[in-house]
Amino acid sequence: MDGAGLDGAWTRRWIEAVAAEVARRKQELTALDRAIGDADHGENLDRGFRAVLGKLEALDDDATPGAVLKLVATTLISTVGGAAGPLYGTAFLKGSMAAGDRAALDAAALVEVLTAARDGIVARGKAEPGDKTMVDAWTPAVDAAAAAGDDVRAALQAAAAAAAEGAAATEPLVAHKGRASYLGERAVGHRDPGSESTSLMLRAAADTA
Amino acid sequence: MDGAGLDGAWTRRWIEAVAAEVARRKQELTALDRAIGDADHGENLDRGFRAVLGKLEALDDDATPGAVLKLVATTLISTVGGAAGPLYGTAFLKGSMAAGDRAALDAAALVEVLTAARDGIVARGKAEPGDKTMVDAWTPAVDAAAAAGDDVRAALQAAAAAAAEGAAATEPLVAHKGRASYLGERAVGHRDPGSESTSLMLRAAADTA
Amino acid sequence: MKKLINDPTKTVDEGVAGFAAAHADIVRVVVDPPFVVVRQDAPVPGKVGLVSGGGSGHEPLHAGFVGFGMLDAAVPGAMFTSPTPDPILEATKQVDAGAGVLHIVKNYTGDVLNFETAADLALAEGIEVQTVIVDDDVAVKDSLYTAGRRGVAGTLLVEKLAGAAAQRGDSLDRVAEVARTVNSRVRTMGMALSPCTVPHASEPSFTLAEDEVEIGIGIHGEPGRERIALEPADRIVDRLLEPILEDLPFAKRDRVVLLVNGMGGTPQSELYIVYRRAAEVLAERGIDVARSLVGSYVTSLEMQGVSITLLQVDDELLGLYDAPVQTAALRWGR
Amino acid sequence: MKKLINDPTKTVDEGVAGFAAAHADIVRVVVDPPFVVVRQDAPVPGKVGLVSGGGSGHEPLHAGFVGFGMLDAAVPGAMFTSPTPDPILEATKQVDAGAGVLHIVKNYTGDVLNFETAADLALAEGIEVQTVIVDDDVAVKDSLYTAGRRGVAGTLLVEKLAGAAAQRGDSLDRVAEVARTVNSRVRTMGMALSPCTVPHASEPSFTLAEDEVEIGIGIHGEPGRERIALEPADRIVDRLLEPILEDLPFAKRDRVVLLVNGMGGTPQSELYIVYRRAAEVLAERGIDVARSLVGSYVTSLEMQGVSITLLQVDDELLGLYDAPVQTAALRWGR
Ligand SMILES: Nc1ncnc2c1ncn2[C@@H]1O[C@H](COP(=O)(O)OP(=O)(O)O)[C@@H](O)[C@H]1O
Ligand SMILES: Nc1ncnc2c1ncn2[C@@H]1O[C@H](COP(=O)(O)OP(=O)(O)O)[C@@H](O)[C@H]1O
Ligand SMILES: [Mg+2]
Ligand SMILES: [Mg+2]
Ligand SMILES: [Mg+2]
Ligand SMILES: [Mg+2]
Repeated sequence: MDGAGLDGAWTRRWIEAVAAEVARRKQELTALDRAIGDADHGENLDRGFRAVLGKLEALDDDATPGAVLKLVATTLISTVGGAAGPLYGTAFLKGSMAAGDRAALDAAALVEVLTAARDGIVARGKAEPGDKTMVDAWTPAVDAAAAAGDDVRAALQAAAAAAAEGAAATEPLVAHKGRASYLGERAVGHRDPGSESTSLMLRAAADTA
Repeated sequence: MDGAGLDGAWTRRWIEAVAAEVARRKQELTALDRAIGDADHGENLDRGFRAVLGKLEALDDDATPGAVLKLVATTLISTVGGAAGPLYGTAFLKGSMAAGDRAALDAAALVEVLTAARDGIVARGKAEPGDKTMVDAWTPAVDAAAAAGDDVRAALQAAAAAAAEGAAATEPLVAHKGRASYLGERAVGHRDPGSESTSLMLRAAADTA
Repeated sequence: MKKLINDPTKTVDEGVAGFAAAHADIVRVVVDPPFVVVRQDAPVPGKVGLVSGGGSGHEPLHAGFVGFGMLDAAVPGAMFTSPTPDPILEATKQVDAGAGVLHIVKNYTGDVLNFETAADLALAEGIEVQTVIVDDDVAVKDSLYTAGRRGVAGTLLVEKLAGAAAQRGDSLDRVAEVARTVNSRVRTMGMALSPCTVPHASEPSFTLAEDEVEIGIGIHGEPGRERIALEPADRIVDRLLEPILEDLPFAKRDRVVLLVNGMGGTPQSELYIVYRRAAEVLAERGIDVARSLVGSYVTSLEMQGVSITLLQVDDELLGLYDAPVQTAALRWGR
Repeated sequence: MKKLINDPTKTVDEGVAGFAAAHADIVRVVVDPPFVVVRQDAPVPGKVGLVSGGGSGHEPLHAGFVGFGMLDAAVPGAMFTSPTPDPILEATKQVDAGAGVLHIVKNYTGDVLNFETAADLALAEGIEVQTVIVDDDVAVKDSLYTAGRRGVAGTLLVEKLAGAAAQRGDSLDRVAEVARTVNSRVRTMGMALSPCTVPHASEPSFTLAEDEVEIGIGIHGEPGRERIALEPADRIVDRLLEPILEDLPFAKRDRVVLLVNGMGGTPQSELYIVYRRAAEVLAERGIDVARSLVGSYVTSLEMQGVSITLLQVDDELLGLYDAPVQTAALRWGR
């Protein structure tokens, strides 16, 4: 609430909020995936974030943002599976590496973390903006955060808003990556589930900061 | 229509009428069998009587009642299958043997034929009256024909009426033979499909005489 | 009910034709009288011939079990309808090598009567025939006041073990005795989650509400013993096993073959969930599961459901179970 | 949708436990990390190890194909969800006998990424790993603008032939080459009459009207290429075969393995009706069906439907197909 950076406690709060939101919106995410995928995205993320909650308890109270993010990364990688598991796992892993051992993240560090996360996803999944994937939420979010100046909370708000718009903007698209790409024109009119979960995560980040 | 006995032409007419009625009421017979059996009685008889029609054409114009009945018997045995195939097959076979080489059947001969048919069914299937099978239509029909005096047409009318009553009277029964016997009390309230097809056959006999 | 068929009146013909083409290395098919599926090398010199058959719709039973170490011929009737005597007689002639023929018949009035006529006709042609009636279904009361127990999934085990006895060269009397022994020691109970629809019918053979299951189902979509609310798989398994165990009865230290059989529309993963609990219950009771078989072997078209079968075995029966078999649907040891 | 399950979140665990208990003569199961189904005698000295895996719900794929002459380990993920790297790594370690390990991966983003991570981790532990991606589904356009073709029923043939190559002692390079050759010559197309429902879901993965079928369906209840009115089986077969034949293309005098695969809820009789027409069409085209396989091998829970797979073979590939195999779901020649 003050001008200080985002510390380990916030990171933990954020992740707990993501877990709660994923649990609450599990069916909705799965329903998006049912329309153009295989009806498991909500279930996958919920399994992962429930496991994360269990592990968070065992983590040191004074863990850095980077340490929290690393724990999230390894837990998602080993519990989620599917496409979202490795992609979000890589995102959190690269984000944690960008955070390093900083005790708190200022706006510049936040942008580094978000950029590293997005770049990790692109490196693994090879999706470009417009391919109707989570990249379509991440990329505008990174750009908005970078343009937001040096208030870290404002940067998070901007990222969350841009991710939400990016997710909505996937609706008219034909998909070129992931399961929805099998559908051709039939994917048009449906929102990409991964872009929506990305939006959920960044909204939780802004709301807990 | 006169007082003469039932000749080969009538026998043929009768069987053609049975075939037509079975085709018309196929679904109904199968629906009865669906409720307390395996949903094929109408289908089975229709397959059999369609085959009979094909064979009847090749039969001599002046074939005796016994010859027509024998053809029906062997055709049903080799095309119907299930329980009804051997049972009706035996009925027509024993009936044809009782008819012998008579050119026409008077009332006494008719009663002999019907009795032989019923006895054949009982000998093969071991059902007693009240077991909720076709025997419950045959037995009152034989009795009514025997009691009808020496007008062969009146005898057939009496047999048809009694068979219809016998079929209706199977409804409150628990079955002791055939598939319906697996159901115990659950068969109560449903008419036995074989008793209904017997009633159909004897009604056609009366109507064509 | 949507089906992958052409003409509803030709489903059996076309299915048999496809089966024959796909397994020409194992079987050949006689189409007139329709249909007899015969072991490719029948009659096998000196060997007792094994013939089974019954209504279609239970595939792979029986045609899938024709081959080395099991049946010599199978006679598929119309859908859920016993075959007529003509093809049964033809099958009997095709497999007779002079050592006689065993008819394995599931206990349904139609099957019993048609096989009976065929056996009489075969006898008249000088072929020695014995008949074994299979009636393993504990869902039906066996009494003077019913048509008796039905033959269901246990039929597979009768065919397997009698087939092995015939393959090793046993006499007709001895093969028939093996078949009767197996039948006397095998018990089955089934259930359905959903009904089946015969191709020529416009509606399913019975209806179940979205939360109902049918316990004690037969294999022709005949209604079962009772209709109850859907329960967890483990509870359902307990319900099926209880009457089986009581009936023989099966006792501590018995050795058994455990067959978990899918009704046609049940995914394999669910069969293994059922197997898991069945094995657990048997272990608790001190019953030794010597062999296991899990799959959809005796089915009712696309019906969803399962049956559990236990066969009490000794060394000899276990040896017959383990003996090599090579058919379209069952293969091991060779 | 009624199911024979207990807790929807435990269907995979309990199914694997049942599978392991029923087939203890062929496999053992590692439960932590969950789950790895390993060939009983792995690692087989000197032999290249074969690991496959993927989302559950396609049984008997992959666990049913673990055993002599086929896979050394299978890694079942959550329902329709690729497994995570941990159990894949564990499987890789369990089957490595020093000759290296081949990962057979169906082409889905999730499977590819998780196997990729596992392969990296295995390499870091000094295990040589090669990966073959299976993408036999002609329903999906293979282009830069999609995730590429899906791996479907052809996977079974890749696993069988590569398994035979490994069993005869081929090197890792050679086994991988066989797998890639098979993948390059195998084509599949599927369709569905009804959807499937994952256990944790309240509703089916898609819906079809009573007169509609989905052509070009995947094996996860993903919507297909197009939705059309129900047609006779023969017309549907023609629709499935046409794009398969054109794609490779298959030509006159080619020899093929023909696999007619049920989606889980389709009765065997319908698969044979499909087989009949497929064999007829291939005969008309002068294509020689050298071997046939008909059954529900690569499924989508209780989905009703079928896929047709053709593999173009030469003498060597045919020899690998015929080589002995002894797994829960596929057995011959031994
Ligand atoms: N190549 C890719 N690059 C980026 N994101 C992807 C890619 N493939 C899939 N995704 C994302 O993953 C989401 C699906 O995740 P999920 O349903 O959990 O996995 P799966 O598709 O394996 O079932 C999609 O909505 C999409 O946003
Ligand atoms: N033992 C028996 N004696 C007399 N009639 C019987 C006997 N068993 C069955 N039936 C008759 O057969 C009818 C059923 O015929 P059908 O449906 O064609 O054969 P299945 O029962 O083999 O499907 C029953 O309705 C009953 O009237
Ligand atoms: Mg998904
Ligand atoms: Mg019937
Ligand atoms: Mg019947
Ligand atoms: Mg998935």
